Amino acid sequence: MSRPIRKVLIANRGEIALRVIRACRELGISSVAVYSTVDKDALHVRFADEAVCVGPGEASKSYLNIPNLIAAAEIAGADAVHPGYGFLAERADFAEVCAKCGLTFIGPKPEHMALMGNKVRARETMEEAGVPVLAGTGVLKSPDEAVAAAKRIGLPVILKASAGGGGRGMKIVRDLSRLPQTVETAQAEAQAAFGDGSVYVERYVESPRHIEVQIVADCHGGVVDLLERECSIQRRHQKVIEEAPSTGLSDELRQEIRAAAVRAAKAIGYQSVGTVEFLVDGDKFYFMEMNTRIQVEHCVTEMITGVDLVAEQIRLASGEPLGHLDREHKARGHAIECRINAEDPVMFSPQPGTITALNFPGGFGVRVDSHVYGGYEVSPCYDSMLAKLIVHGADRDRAIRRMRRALEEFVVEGIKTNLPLHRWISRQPAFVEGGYDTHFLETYLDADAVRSVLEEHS
Amino acid sequence: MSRPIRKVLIANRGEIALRVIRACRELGISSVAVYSTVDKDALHVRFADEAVCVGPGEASKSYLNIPNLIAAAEIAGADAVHPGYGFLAERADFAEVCAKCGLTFIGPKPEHMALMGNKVRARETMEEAGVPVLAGTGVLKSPDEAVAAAKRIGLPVILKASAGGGGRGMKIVRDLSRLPQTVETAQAEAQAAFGDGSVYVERYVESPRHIEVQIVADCHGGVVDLLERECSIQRRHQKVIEEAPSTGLSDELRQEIRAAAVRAAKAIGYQSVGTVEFLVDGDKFYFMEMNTRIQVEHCVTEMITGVDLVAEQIRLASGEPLGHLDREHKARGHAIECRINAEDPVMFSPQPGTITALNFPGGFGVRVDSHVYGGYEVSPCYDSMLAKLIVHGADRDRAIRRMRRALEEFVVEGIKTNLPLHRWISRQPAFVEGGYDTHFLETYLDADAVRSVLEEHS
Amino acid sequence: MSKKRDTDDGAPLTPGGLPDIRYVQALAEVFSTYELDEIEIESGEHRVLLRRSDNAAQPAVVVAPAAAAVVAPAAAPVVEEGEFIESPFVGTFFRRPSPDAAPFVEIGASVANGNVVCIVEAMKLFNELEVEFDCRIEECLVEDGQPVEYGAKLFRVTRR
Amino acid sequence: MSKKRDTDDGAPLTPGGLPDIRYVQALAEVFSTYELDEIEIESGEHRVLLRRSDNAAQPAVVVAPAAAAVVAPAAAPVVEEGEFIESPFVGTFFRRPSPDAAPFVEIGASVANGNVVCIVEAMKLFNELEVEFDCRIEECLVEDGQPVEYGAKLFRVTRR
Repeated sequence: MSRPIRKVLIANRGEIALRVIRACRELGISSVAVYSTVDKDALHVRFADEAVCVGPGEASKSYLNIPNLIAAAEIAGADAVHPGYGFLAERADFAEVCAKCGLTFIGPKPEHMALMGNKVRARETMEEAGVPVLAGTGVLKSPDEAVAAAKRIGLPVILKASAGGGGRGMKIVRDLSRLPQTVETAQAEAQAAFGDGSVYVERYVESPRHIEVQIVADCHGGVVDLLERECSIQRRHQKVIEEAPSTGLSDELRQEIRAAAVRAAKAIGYQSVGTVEFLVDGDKFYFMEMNTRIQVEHCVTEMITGVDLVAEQIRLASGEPLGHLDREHKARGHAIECRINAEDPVMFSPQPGTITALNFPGGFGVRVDSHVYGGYEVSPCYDSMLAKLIVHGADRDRAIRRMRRALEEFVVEGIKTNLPLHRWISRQPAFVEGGYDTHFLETYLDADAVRSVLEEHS
Repeated sequence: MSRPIRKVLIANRGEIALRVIRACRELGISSVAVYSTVDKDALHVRFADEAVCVGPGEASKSYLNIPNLIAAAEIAGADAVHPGYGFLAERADFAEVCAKCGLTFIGPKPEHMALMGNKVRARETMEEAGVPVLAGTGVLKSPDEAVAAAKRIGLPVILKASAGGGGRGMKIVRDLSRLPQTVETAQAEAQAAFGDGSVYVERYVESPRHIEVQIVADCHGGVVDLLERECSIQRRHQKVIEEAPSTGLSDELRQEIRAAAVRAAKAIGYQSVGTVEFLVDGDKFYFMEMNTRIQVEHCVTEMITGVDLVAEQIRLASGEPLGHLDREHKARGHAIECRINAEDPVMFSPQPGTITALNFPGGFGVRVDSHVYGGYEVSPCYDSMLAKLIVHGADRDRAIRRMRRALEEFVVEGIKTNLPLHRWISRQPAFVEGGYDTHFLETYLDADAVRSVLEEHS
Repeated sequence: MSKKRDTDDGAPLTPGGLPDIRYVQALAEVFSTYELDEIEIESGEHRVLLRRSDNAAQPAVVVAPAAAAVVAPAAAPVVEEGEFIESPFVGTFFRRPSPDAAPFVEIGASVANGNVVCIVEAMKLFNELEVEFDCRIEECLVEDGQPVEYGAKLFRVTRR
Repeated sequence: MSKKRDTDDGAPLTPGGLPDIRYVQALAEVFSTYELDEIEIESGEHRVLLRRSDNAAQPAVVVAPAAAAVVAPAAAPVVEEGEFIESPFVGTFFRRPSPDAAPFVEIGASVANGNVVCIVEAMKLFNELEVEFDCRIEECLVEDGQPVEYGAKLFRVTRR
């Protein structure tokens, strides 16, 4: 069962590529970076043991170019591939090609990626496993079926694309008379966006919290959870701030959610790290989706458990059992992650350009995961995330204080960033009190206040 | 007993000034930086709430200029002073002036600073308290007394200046016939260096290890230790790498040393944070000196205990009891600190100049405490330390791997640094095995090997 | 699982006959340390060239680009002026359809738009590379069987 | 980095026939020391070429100095040209020996080397500030009772 890994090709860029390179280094494994011509000066290229150019700037021709990626692994003599997150991380076909070419894919089995990529099948599978799901339907065969379901479930309902996920391809319906039309629109949009027009109906929860559980599973049937994360602060369904542990869950509910996540992973025989996302409505919780990858926000879990999740993921891919984790990890303190993006702090529009001056915060309890440096050019080709600022403190209050002081030391000049938004959030009573829902930003965002934070610091 | 602290003047510069500012921020206390004209663009000036210029570049006219520092506290309305380390940190007269001006000195009482500054009195006091000291004398009245002592103790012996400490003003004597002459030289040198010609004799330990214990004491009689640090890797008596916990101490010896440190602090009624340094010779240990300040290497203790020592120091100065520490702290993992200096990695000569490019390592388990940035000019006026790189891992092996990868990501261009020395040390078998003594660098330093590391990375 | 750093096993990366990859890496290091724009080494009767063009605009604080470790040094000896045929694939470069066949194109030959000039093999697929304009092949810059990355300069050509 | 560590063992890096890497390094050092733009060496019948075009040095990007928060804004309104009397002390600025006395110096007055022009008080000590050259007081830049830091410009003067 053991497949030793000696050289990993990292099919990604940015901070996660660097994260994987770091884990490889510490494990004594060689790393091969890939890069597009736009990224030739990137840190992941500099710090990997080797690097191969795989295409031009457009992701479709480089970081998503499977033949070139596999060829790069071949010429570099890699024996494993780490997909990071985004790009090909949840593409079952990529995992299959890797396997076919004798490359260990550092992630779950392709069938689990495919299963969880299909939101309707995932729902059904979880329901069978005894994991709570929201009242809803399978793939709609007709608008009438949606109407019948809505009458049964009660309004409002939400239409979701089966091939969607991560907040994409969703429509809330509050008026029954509009439902048939909306179903047709949703189907057409899903077809255009995902090449699959399947949509389904679910009960819509008005004030949900996004709680997710980190799962670590080996290929010997062992599954543990490394506690939950609170990710309710989102803008346009993109997470902005994540915390661990979550605030305001009763211990009982926390235990139930964690147990449900482990049950979910066990039910399908999941292997590798993964995340089961739940929607929490008061003291009830429902399966939302499972992410079959390492996530952006894995760091907050690392900070409170002391477990190096990427190293663990690589170990699991080589066939090692996770037995030791059960004994080793002990939660300590509270961690918060801020995603620092090159974007307008209020409009959220991306802001490519050159970073003319840069200062990362440092000191006790502060971690920065970033691929940028002074002089770095933020390309419009890719995601706008510049850095993850992660703070850790003995308790949530101290973590928030540390978050504030670290945000104040964080300097990025030359381009706009969402630092003012983070500084503003860090002082909002609703944030400090905890227990906020996913509408936090919609509800509270005060554009003028954020802009005035911007001016104070410029 | 409670003296609330609302605004702290930091009578220091560099990373420790920033460290104190950070702690103040997180405690909700205002900070006032002081700076010399050379440091006008320093980060501690930028990140403090206020800043006051106190003199020109020469430390004697700025950071050691007590009237200007006190005046700065007055005009800024500070109610407390943090001395950092170095400069005035162990000057009892400064602490006295602060008290006289109604400023809370964030550190121990002046009498304890004076006591521990006098190495002969410190020795005697510790001996009375039942803390083991090396066989030796009081202040020598004549060279003959030294000869008699050497005959009793056995050769080699070491001559130390009573006003010295930190490795300054010491002479090893292996030949009895040379002792009288050496005593006279040592007295003359001590007079010149410290304005006090008192010297004394101690047994010289050939293969000592430098183990020190972090003490935290409140003004209510409470004293706890936060474990020990291993600081044997030194160059010219300057620490280069520090670890916590120490390697290769038996649990029994570790407990004995920790208990002796607590006894030492209790014996004199010590208050604030402090460090009791011991020299370990096989399974015996001896009091060396007590440092009545926060130390450069306090960070490794923070990493394994989770206790913010500078915040604690400020709390203690305001009269708070430390009761909670006893319960809260739990050692976890292993931490290593590398002092990154602007100096030739082999000759140790300082290398002032401008940093043209800079990249700090980041990611899981990596902490950087530094005041430098891209474009920063390293002044010849001050200490050559640029940054402290602190790594933390679940065990020593993983901490060393993390140390290596972080050192490889650490980029400083434009000036020479001792990064190659650290990279080289991190791969030495004697370091990896642990249990090395204070002669590590003298014994093993291979200039060519270090230089070749330099070339690899340049 | 190997717990030791791979470097120790020192598996040779370099296909026979080519300059040792470590030599190329060392060159690249010199290149970056001294901020050169060009190093040329010929070997037959020696020729060394270091060049830096007037990049008055030194990207001052750019930390990163010091040493991009390139597995396939194909793109490295980009020396001469002129036009090139570059690889749109990652893989292994072959000048011939099979080991004992003649090269697709000889040096000095004139080729027309659409002619196959070489193969880049990856995943057992032999990707034929067609030239996209009429030109004369002046020089082949990559040795037969050498790995190439995207954008590697394969042939220097003159457009006709 | 493993690729770089290969040099550790001191094994010759240079594949046979190629110029010794250390020779190339030494060349590169000459190159950078003398800020050349080109070195060319041929060997068959010798040929050496050093070349340099002019290029200006580029200032580095400086992160810090954006915003130094200064408690005593004394040094702030430093606008005008000219010579100044600056404070060698930190403390509170007083133009008069006591609240109802006349100022030490009036605007427009001529003062001689050694004259007291103001007091800077700190720790209850009244430090008299003596001017160090003959001059005319053109302007007082700090208000009575205002805190000043080291180097704060107190008076604009014209040297006589």
